[in-house]
Amino acid sequence: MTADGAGEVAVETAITTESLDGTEVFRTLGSHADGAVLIFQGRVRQTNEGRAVSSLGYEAYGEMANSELRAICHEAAQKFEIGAISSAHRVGELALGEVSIVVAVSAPHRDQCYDASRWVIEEVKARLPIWKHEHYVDGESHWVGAPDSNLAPERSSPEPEIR
Amino acid sequence: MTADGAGEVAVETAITTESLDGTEVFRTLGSHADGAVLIFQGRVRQTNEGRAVSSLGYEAYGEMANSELRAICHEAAQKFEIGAISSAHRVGELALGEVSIVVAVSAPHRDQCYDASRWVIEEVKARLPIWKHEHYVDGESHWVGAPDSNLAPERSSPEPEIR
Amino acid sequence: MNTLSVRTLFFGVYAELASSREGVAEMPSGSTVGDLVDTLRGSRGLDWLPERVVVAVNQSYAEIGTQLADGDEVALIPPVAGG
Amino acid sequence: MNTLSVRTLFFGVYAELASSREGVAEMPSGSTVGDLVDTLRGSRGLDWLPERVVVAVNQSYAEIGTQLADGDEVALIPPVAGG
Repeated sequence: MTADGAGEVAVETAITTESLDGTEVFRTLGSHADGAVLIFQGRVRQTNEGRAVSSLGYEAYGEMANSELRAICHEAAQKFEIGAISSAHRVGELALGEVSIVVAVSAPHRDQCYDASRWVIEEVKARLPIWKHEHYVDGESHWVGAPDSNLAPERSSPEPEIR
Repeated sequence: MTADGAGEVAVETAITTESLDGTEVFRTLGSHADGAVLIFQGRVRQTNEGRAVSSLGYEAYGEMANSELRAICHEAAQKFEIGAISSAHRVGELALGEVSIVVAVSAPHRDQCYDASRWVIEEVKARLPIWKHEHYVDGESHWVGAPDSNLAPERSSPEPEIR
Repeated sequence: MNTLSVRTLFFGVYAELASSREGVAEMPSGSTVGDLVDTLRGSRGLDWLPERVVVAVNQSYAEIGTQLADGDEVALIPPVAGG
Repeated sequence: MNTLSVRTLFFGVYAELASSREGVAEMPSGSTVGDLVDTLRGSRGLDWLPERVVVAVNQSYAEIGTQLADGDEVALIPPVAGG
């Protein structure tokens, strides 16, 4: 965890291979000035764009990913009236249902808490140098967002030409 | 806990005197079809409308509060594409920082997760027959939202007339 | 029968102002929620009840015109403050 | 000096396509990010690089016109998919 303050806002971030759920954060996040706490978990879904997913691999540009995540959290601390923010992104191989990201925010009031949480997730998806390799039940795999799916080199076999 | 299903949506609610935090829910809520989980905690703040709060008492019309909370969750399950929803409200005496309410939602996608969570909180605040007795550091106390603060019978002393 | 009997419940600031959490009210058959509130306000010394009081009958929010039935549970609901 | 040397990093699908996660590129002094990308695309067989490739220099997103310095760490960033 990288911990520091943005003004008076406590900021903690991590890029980690260890399993996440955010429950520890729930007990320590925020102060008595904060009436609202919101924790978002992103989890590995069993389907993506109609394909049955068996597992995911997340690869990160580690140092940059953590510094971007910290930058996002600090920006959130300036944009929104919040008391504390903590976010961690998992990397490595994840099974279905495992938590890939936690974003935890505490704030005096719920409006700012929801708005900050939502904003951080969108920024993470736009900016964090992390890549997702989806493994499908049918044996294929694919880098999500790869510019052209024909480029994905791990297709286990070409489409059958004859049925 | 009152557990049942709204269509395929798992719904759990409780009005409880026991301490809440929502961490258990984090581990059990949702299925592999849900990529987003959001838990909102409301906590006792140290100030309200500029007054220093020492503690809170929540009183509920118990059976009705739980049936209203269940109704809200079922309505959320119909309005939003969610997979599961669990909400509990604490009653009794709460210290600063203690959790008064937990709203936990899982959904296939984050948009619906945030929207449902937010909607439930607003409905709870509008409809749940629960009342909050604030105790202040200065020794006074007040039922929040009482129609006229002059009606609050527990003022420890009248305002001093002479300074 | 010519009268009906309902159980009345008071919560929060209403319970304190009424110095009571619970009571029984006898009303003429056919009485509505509004009739009960008027009776409580006038004859029972609960003149502090606001003009538009929120009422639940048998644990559901009710309209002022809702007819009461014998045995109903009628709760006077102060402004709620959950969450 | 007349040349500068940068460390190049490849991630995700780029690493697979390049069959490499890391390299070193020698460029003329004064070269920009754009010059490096053109060189990589042309002379190193990385012709699959998209027209608008996202690049980070020393772990911060950089513009195509950013000047490189000797010893920079230059990462080619495929479309991100965190969260």
